[in-house]
Amino acid sequence: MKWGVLQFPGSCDERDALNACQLAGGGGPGQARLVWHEETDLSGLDGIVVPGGFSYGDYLRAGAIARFSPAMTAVAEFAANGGPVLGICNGFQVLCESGLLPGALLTNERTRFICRQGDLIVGESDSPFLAGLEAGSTISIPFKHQSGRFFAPPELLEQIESRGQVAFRYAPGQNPNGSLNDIAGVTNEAGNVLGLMPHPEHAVEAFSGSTDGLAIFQGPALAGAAS
Amino acid sequence: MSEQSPHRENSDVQSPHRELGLTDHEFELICEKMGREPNGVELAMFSLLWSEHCAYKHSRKLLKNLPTEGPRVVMGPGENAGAVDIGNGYSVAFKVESHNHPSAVEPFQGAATGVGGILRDVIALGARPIALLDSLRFGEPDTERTHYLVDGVVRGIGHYGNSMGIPTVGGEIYFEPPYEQNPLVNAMCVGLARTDEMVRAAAAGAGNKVVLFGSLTGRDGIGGASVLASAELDEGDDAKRPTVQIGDPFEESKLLECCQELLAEDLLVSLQDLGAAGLTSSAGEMASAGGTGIDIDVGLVPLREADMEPFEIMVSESQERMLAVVEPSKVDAVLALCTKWQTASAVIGEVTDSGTFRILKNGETVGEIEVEDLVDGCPLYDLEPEEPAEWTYPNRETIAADAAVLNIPESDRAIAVAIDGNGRRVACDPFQGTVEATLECAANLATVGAEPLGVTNCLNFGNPEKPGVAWQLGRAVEGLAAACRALEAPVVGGNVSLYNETPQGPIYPTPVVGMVGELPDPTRVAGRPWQDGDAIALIGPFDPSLAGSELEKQRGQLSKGLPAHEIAPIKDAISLVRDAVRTGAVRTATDVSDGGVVTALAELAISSGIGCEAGLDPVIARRECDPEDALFGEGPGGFILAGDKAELEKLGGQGVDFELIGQVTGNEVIAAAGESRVEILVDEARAAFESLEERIESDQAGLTH
Amino acid sequence: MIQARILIRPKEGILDAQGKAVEAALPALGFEGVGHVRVGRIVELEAESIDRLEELCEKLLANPLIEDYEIETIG
Amino acid sequence: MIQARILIRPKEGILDAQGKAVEAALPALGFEGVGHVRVGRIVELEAESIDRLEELCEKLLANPLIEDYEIETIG
Ligand SMILES: Nc1ncnc2c1ncn2[C@@H]1O[C@H](COP(=O)(O)OP(=O)(O)O)[C@@H](O)[C@H]1O
Ligand SMILES: [Mg+2]
Repeated sequence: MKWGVLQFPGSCDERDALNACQLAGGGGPGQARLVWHEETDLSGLDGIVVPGGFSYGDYLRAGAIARFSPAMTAVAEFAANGGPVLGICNGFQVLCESGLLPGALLTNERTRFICRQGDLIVGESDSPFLAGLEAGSTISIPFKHQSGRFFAPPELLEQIESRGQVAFRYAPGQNPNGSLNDIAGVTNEAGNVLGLMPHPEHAVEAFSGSTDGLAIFQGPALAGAAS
Repeated sequence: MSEQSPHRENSDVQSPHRELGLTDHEFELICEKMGREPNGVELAMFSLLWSEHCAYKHSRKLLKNLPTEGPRVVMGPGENAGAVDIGNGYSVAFKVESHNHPSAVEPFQGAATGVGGILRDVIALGARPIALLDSLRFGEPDTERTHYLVDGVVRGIGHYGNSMGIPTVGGEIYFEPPYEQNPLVNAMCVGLARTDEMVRAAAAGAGNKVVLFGSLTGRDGIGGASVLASAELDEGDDAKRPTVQIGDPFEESKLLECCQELLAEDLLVSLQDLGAAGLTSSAGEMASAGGTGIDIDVGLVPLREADMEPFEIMVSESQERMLAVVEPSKVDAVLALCTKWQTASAVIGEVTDSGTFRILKNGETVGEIEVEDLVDGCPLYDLEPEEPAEWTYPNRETIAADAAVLNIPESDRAIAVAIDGNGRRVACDPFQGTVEATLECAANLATVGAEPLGVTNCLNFGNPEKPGVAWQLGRAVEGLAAACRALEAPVVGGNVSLYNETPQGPIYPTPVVGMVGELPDPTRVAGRPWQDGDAIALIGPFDPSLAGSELEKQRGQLSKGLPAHEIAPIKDAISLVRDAVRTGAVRTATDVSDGGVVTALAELAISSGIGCEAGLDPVIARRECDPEDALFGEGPGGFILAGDKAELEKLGGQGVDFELIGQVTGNEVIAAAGESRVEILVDEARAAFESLEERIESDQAGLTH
Repeated sequence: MIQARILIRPKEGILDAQGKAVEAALPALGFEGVGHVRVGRIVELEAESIDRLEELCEKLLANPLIEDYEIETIG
Repeated sequence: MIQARILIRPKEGILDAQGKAVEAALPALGFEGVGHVRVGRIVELEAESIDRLEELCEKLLANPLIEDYEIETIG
């Protein structure tokens, strides 16, 4: 499985995402490459990561400018064709802004940047990214953001819930930002696009204290093998 | 904003050079060197490069005494940052820098641009920043001003670092009255570079092009030099001359990636960030370091505001800019990469062999100075030190941290970083206090199994023209030199911030020492919490005394002088602890610092949730000290270790003082010494510790960005 | 050339974290009798024509899911 | 009760990082002919009187060193 990791001006977690993709594939640099935001040719790639960071400085609104990049047009097409797309933190914001995922991310309830390790409960979504995770189980990965409060108007929220699009919830009592229904990550209806605020790519090596994030990157290959 | 003296001599008399902070003598010297009077552009340039901040007039002579060489040093003082080799083709670059005055004026932007500035110094070497540390000093925690400053500074540091994806991994913060009006904001950046891609700042090769890239140049930080503004600008136009710079981490993030790519493709001869005094200092210093001349055409500088005058362009301190020397054949490739990274760029001049710094405007010369006169011509002043007979500082709170560990898979090892400096102890005894700060850094590194590779420092002092401050500064540098020599840890860079005074008096003399070390195995760091039943040992030539201690401060009776200690046995203790941590013989290790043994025990208890019972009578017997000294006394050279008793006992009898003092147990911290006994519930200790956060919480909403 | 001023506000009913933060800070600063604080963005720009401003707002300046906008033009 | 609208903008000459980034992004989004973009904040609130609004701006809402503010009241 070959991954492409998008790089916008202002991205900053793309290297860790690259590393996570490579580890998920068993190591080796051939398994992932950076995709410059002006690129439009995603051929040869089997999965896309829209990484964290501060694309365009998060100016105006997090993700608002990056979603107009040529690469995002290509990603939309890639997603429409069923390709797995993972948005992490700023990447989640970009995917919401571009309409690939439902909802929006607002400034944390307490307006402050948060940064700590926390627990997520895996949802019931039918998504390739969850292929290696059991619904209801807990994973521990870093929370690190200032605009991570998931919001959707009531009807949309109801839809997201009823269609099983909630991929991750903050563990009880750990909602760090005021997200509705403790939502930490959602998928599109088809399940092939996943966005989440916390950072699985920072939890893939024993040194960092948790390797729980790796399963998310391993999911699509597992799902592919199973189908 | 540069950190020039806020207190200028003879500023009452109207005269441009005086208003710009040059003394009459300095102005005469300039005229003599030039053989004429400088014009406005030249005067502006001289005034900044001959300022304390750029010329190190009062500290350069002292700094010559620091040990700067060692087998692992890749870059030392004189470069944008220091760097040490960590093997496998990689080096670690690091530096600490102050942004005290700007943070006092506008805490959020002051601190943010301070972080931006230190990041650029590391980026300029070709390194990718991987961590930030900070060392902060404020007034007492309960005042409105402290709340305002802490809120702004902490958000400012976080904003800039977070937006670049660079974690703040450590630091220290003290609350003491002398910093009430003049807070200290020192930031340290650690970066990783491929040694063969690193680049120096020296210009070279007549005919090579000078490329400016990054943010547009605006009227930021022109401050003092605005006295040179042309007559058309009257009072009402003050708003056109902003002095507060705004940090733009987005721009810096692009700059970082751009620099990394430029160097990876080997497109640059040299690279330099623009800091204080903007183009003037960066271009001047590049030419000086390379022994070349340089031509800069201000007409070619990409501007944020159209109608800027040449002097404004030359001294603007707009943030997020870099200057590179590029071979002519590579210019197009450089500009193309800048465009790729959406950052403004332009060829603005050329390296020459004239030895002259020439300023042109659209081809016409508007200023001409010998590089040497500008960069090295400033008179260096001898200090007139005098030990004050009596000194007074208003007198209180500290929290401190051990070293942070960063894994470096690229070089197959890990590094550790620490930053320390206790101004109160330096005030008591500048030499001994600075020795202690340096030893504490090394001790912190030892607790994670790391060995020092190099040192950086920031010397925050008052007005060096005052004999008492001069004496403090001189003694502190001697202490730094002595400790670094003994530790065989070269000083590879640093920064000096003087004139930290307000009408209420000077700050505590505050040398802040930053240290980088290496360790073989990041999983063996003795940072784990202690466990029920562990034995506790006190190790090292720790000879506790209340002089300059936290307890003494609480009692408001700060003494003069600290007990002297030999460095060699302390170094032995540090080595023994480091080796014990590396072999995994101890579970938990911390050095004894602020608040003495009781505080060290309480901190370990808080972090693990388990109490302890300790008896300090062996300490009293060995040191012949009072119970209170044993409990709360401070001094260098002490470590608290915890772990398996048999393993700990092996550390005895190795030439380093060693006592078993107790064990881990229960939910109380109990320490007995002679007739004295301290008992506190772990939960109570934690509540007390955490209450600090509430005490410094701002009443403000933290709205502005 | 026209000058436009675009006001962007959090939609009614959405928790405005910044507005709340301001409200919470008011009593400590001694400001009684101030309430209903909402914080938004203002974007000022020059455009050749007004025609595409709405599109600009919908697409970039505001997120219609969470924000309302209002365009004022001068000149 | 009065309704106040406070417009807060970066001072003339002070770097407006947001405005600059938005302006730079516009051409790529197909918006030509738009320029001089400046981004600020708008704070709307209800107050019992107009008396202390200026003080409120100085102390909390704006940063007078780097921002200008303008108070408009309705009612
Ligand atoms: N206290 C110090 N100890 C060692 N080196 C120092 C000290 N202060 C300044 N230096 C060195 O002097 C040079 C100039 O410092 P500075 O003006 O802060 O550089 P820059 O303009 O790049 O920020 C640097 O190489 C710095 O490392
Ligand atoms: Mg520099």
